[in-house]
Amino acid sequence: MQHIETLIKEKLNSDIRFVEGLNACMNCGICTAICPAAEFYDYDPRTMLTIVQSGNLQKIRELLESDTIWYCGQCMSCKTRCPRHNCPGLVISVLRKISQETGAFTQSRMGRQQYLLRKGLGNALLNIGYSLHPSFIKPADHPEQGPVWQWIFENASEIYKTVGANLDEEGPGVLRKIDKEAMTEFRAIFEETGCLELFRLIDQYSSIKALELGITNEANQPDMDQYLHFIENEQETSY
Amino acid sequence: MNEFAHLVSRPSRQIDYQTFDNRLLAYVLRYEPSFLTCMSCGGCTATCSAGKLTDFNIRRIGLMLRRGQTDKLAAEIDKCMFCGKCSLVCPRDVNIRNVVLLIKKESTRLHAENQKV
Amino acid sequence: MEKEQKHVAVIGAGIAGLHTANLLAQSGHKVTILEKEKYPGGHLNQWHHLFPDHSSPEWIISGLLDEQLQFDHLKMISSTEITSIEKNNGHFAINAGNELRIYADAVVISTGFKLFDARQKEEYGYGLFKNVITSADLEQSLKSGQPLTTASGKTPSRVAFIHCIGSRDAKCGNTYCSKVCCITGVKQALEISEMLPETEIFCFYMDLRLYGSKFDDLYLQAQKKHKIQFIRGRLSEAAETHDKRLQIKAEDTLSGRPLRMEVDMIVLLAGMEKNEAHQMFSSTKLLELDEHGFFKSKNIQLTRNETTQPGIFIAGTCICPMSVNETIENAGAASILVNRYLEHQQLTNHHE
Amino acid sequence: MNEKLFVIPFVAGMALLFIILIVKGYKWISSLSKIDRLRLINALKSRRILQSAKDIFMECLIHRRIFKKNMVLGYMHMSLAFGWFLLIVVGHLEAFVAEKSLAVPFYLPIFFRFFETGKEFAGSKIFAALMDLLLLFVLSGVVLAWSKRFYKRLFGMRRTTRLQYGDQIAMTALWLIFPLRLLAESATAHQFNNGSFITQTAGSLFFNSNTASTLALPLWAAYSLALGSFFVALPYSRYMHIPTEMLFIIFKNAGIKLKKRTNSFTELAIYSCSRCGICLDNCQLNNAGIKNTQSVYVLKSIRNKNIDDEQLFNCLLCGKCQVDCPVGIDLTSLRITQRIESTLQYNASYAYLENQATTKAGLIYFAGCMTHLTPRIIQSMQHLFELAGEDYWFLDKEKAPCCGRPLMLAGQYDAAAKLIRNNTTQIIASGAKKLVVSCPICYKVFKEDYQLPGVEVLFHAEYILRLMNAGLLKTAPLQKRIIYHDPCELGRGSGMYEIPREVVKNSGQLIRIKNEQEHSLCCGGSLGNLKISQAERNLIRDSAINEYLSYQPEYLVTACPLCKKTFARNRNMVVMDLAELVLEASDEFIKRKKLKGNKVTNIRELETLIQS
Repeated sequence: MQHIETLIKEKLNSDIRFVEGLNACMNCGICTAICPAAEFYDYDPRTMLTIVQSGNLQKIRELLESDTIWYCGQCMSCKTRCPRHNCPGLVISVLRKISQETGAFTQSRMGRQQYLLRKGLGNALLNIGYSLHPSFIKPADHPEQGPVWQWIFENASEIYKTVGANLDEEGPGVLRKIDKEAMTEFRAIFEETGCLELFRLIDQYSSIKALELGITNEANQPDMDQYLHFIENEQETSY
Repeated sequence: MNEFAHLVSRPSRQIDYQTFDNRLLAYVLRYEPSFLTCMSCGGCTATCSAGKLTDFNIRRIGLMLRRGQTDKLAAEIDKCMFCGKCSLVCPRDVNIRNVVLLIKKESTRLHAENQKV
Repeated sequence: MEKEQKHVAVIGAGIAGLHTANLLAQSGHKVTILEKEKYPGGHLNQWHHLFPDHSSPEWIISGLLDEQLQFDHLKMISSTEITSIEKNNGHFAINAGNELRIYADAVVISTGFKLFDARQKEEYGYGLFKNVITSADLEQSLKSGQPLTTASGKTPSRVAFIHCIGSRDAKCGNTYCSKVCCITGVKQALEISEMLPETEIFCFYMDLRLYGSKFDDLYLQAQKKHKIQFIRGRLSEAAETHDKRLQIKAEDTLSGRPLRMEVDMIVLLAGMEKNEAHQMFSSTKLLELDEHGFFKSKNIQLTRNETTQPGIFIAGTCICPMSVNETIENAGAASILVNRYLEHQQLTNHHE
Repeated sequence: MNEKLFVIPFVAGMALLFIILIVKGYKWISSLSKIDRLRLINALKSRRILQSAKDIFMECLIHRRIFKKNMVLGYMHMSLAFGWFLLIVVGHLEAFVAEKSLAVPFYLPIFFRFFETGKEFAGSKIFAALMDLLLLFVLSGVVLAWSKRFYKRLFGMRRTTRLQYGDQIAMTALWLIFPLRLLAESATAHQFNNGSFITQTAGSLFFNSNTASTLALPLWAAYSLALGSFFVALPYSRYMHIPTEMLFIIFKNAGIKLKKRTNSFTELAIYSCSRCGICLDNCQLNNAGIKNTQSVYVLKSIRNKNIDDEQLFNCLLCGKCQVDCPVGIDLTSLRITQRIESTLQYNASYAYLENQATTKAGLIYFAGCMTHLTPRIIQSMQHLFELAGEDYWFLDKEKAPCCGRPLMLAGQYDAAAKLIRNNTTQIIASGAKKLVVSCPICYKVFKEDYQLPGVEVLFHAEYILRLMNAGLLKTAPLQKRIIYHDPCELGRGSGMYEIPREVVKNSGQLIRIKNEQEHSLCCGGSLGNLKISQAERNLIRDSAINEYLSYQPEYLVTACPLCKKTFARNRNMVVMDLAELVLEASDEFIKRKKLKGNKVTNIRELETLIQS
């Protein structure tokens, strides 16, 4: 326990976003006033910054294990308003990263969804170079898109052509197929910047959580498909 | 039709002074004008005997009252034990015990009134 | 027309009294300063450093006293307490101890303030728990040059400053703001932090009233450089633990949660109160007092230093709480009004 | 026309009054609880009925309690009540003797002179003289009653009650009855020479033969009308207290008490209030300019069913009003009952109170909520327990529910009961034999409303005195002039006056003052009042402080954290709790011993020194 808190302290202080993002907050609350997330969620950037500023590692740890840090939309509206040049949005980015690195994210519902994102968006990026692709929006899964989408989906190559896109084809243009060379370079960036390591950590901590929750297969190994299903359907307790 | 999570509208957390329910506040201020002078220092909450046993926060109750967030007040105020320590530490001499009594009384009446409607 | 030399009595040899006296002497008036203590300087003698520049108060006092030396017609009588003042034909007769009687054409009262007696707030344990001290006690300790320790001689690992003790508190009868305590707390917190960098420091405040020039810089510095934490909430009570630490309870009003903390030392930022001397002037109906017991100005906007009694002037913290630089400014303003009064008197006398 | 018909107003009024009284009396008795009815029956059968008769005679006729308060006021009430009573009794005797029969029409003795014109009978002169004397006695009361409206101070009162319509009618009728009787009898006396020294003289003074014969009947009719009006107005006026008080005394002597909920005894108590207004002057709210919430007004409002919270809750519940109440109504309990009734709809459940951990100990110290704001008291108590070598558990050191008394004072009885249940469980589970409290507010509720079998509830003064008597605590009286302030909940509330004074006497120079014991002042801080503003509280506090300062004390010692906190702001005398005083006196003892050459550093060493 003590170890994790020391680790959090080290990680916080060595991250440039934290050093730049928190410049002695005086609790004026302008960040909360502008924050779009604060209007709807039990989330308040001012309070969050006060906790981080207090240096109380136990409280910071609770923050890392809570839903709170995942409500931020990273719009950075806060940055432009703070009278002390703070940026709660940046501080949150650091907290999120530490939460991922320490596995704290698996302790909250919103945090656990990191696995969902890593599997969905993360894998898509690594495989085709797009986080989101029209082919992902299967009409069966998205009835809310209605019959028009069904028609677009079935006649994709022709319809995208009419709006000037270059869907899944070689050469330039919107929605083009990313070529092999670019993909190699792209993966190298992910490797170098530590994103892949982060993916690996998310996978690892999520399997531990699955085990902890008893989501396992016959061989007593974590059943990650079932875990995905579980976190997809986890309900928000109340708002 | 299926229900889609992202289509469910979420109530805003914003305090909306346009749709302000001031009935309870007006009643409290009529009979206990000293409540006007509260500056939310939190001395009352810090000293509160009930606050040591549960999450009762008398300062916040006052604030909720002044912001028209009255729906949960009646249930919250029931945690008060009336010991009077709060009135004894208040730097603005707010008669807090009477504020509590007035909230209890009027919210009971308002509740009964709403039931009738 | 030759100017007749007028005599001004200045009551109280704090910085307000000394500065007014010097300026009046410079204008050519005969000046007598009456001081009840043995030495001049008043409260400043007890202060270690002044805000916002951490300068030493000693040079202010010694500077003012050095200046005195150039005026033969200025004298100071110390260890003398005033017993009464009477007004006769526009002149004043001042009776002091030792059967001393002084006649003056004008009187300047600069009797200063009294520090709030923190024992009145029993729940904070001053005078009961050894590690509860006031800002004045801390200032003395800092002045001594000794490292700050708890009563048992240990280095405090955590210190809490409590704002608004005896100010803005109807429960002790003082509903006004003493104005300088917030910045005093910030200044002292910085000084402790510089002396003991490992010590955690918390300030519990109701509102931070850092009104003066460069005061907010100290606040920023305290937060940024010294990691001093400011918690918005009023302390309800302090209790001593078995190992003589202090447990304090407050509400962190910004997060809306009750807060409990053990500290090694509590510093109560005691406010300024009316001096008991004020009663003597008001009981004889010579002067009026305001609702807080300070001297009432003739006009709060225009003539802050004139009392309701022509010929009697006020300077410094006997009017209201002030910082050192404000007191000096105020003393200057007082001397101008006294000059104007005496000149006018001269003219009317001449015409008669 | 039969001239006898003039008695009709009297007869009708009397009949109406009797019907009302019988109906009311039946209602009050029949709606008593079963156990109270048994009490009443037992009391009627036992000697207690004699006690009641004596009390009724002493209080309803002689007005002993009012005499104690003020002689003139007492005489006024006695002359009216006892004088009228004697007029009726002697009048009846006179009629019986004159008619030589007990079967006389019941109006006859009332209008005797009208009917018996000039008939001589055994002792007729003596009767006439006696009746005149009694009439004079009553009239003197009427004159005083008139003058009381203008010269209140003669009667030791600063304020009297305001009147209602019913009161005004009844009072006017009452004031007219006896002067009219005098005039009617004088007129008849002038005609028939059947009067005595007063009526005969007045007759020749006011009438000639002409006017006497024409005015006699109208005057007798007016007298009858005045009587009838009084009887009709009586149930709707404060004079209802006359019949009610008798029943109230019988009920009270039967051991019937006010309950937490309103019952017929409550109503009886309310109707027994004569609105004499004696309670008004005792009330310290006067010092704060609060003039309409005193007991007499609250009782009136309850009776008129127009009581509101602003009136009901604006009372310190200090109990000063009931000390001098001539009827002996338990005004504080009555007001609390009314508060309970008015807040029934909103009592809290305290669902958050769960089983807290208990500690096994021989003695429990319960400081109470307020005491946490006066840490000197806590420190002193802890010191005392250490001195006594107690194995104690400081129950509310960190956190604990309130004792329940403040809720009780606010009328939240059901809510208080929940706290009481919770605390009882904890105390019993600890196995403690003693419970020591240093707050009178807690003390009262622990004593009265907790069921703690096997646990002795002690107020700290009692506990300290025991330590002193057992030689465990040695003090040397300080050379200080000390006033002891009786806290309301301890003094009038729990009847403890002498024990704390004994403790003070062992620790310093106790000054006796005028307003002490049951007449002691309230500090103004009382939790009983939920409506009073702090500024008004300060006025009450300051007037008390000024009174104390006039005795030039050095210490003001009290035994209540709330009183201490309330008085603490004065800067002219030291305010302290009994426990603090005792410790100072104990230090003084050690200091004096040291001066005699013994090297003592703490009291334990001192003990061994003394023993050896």
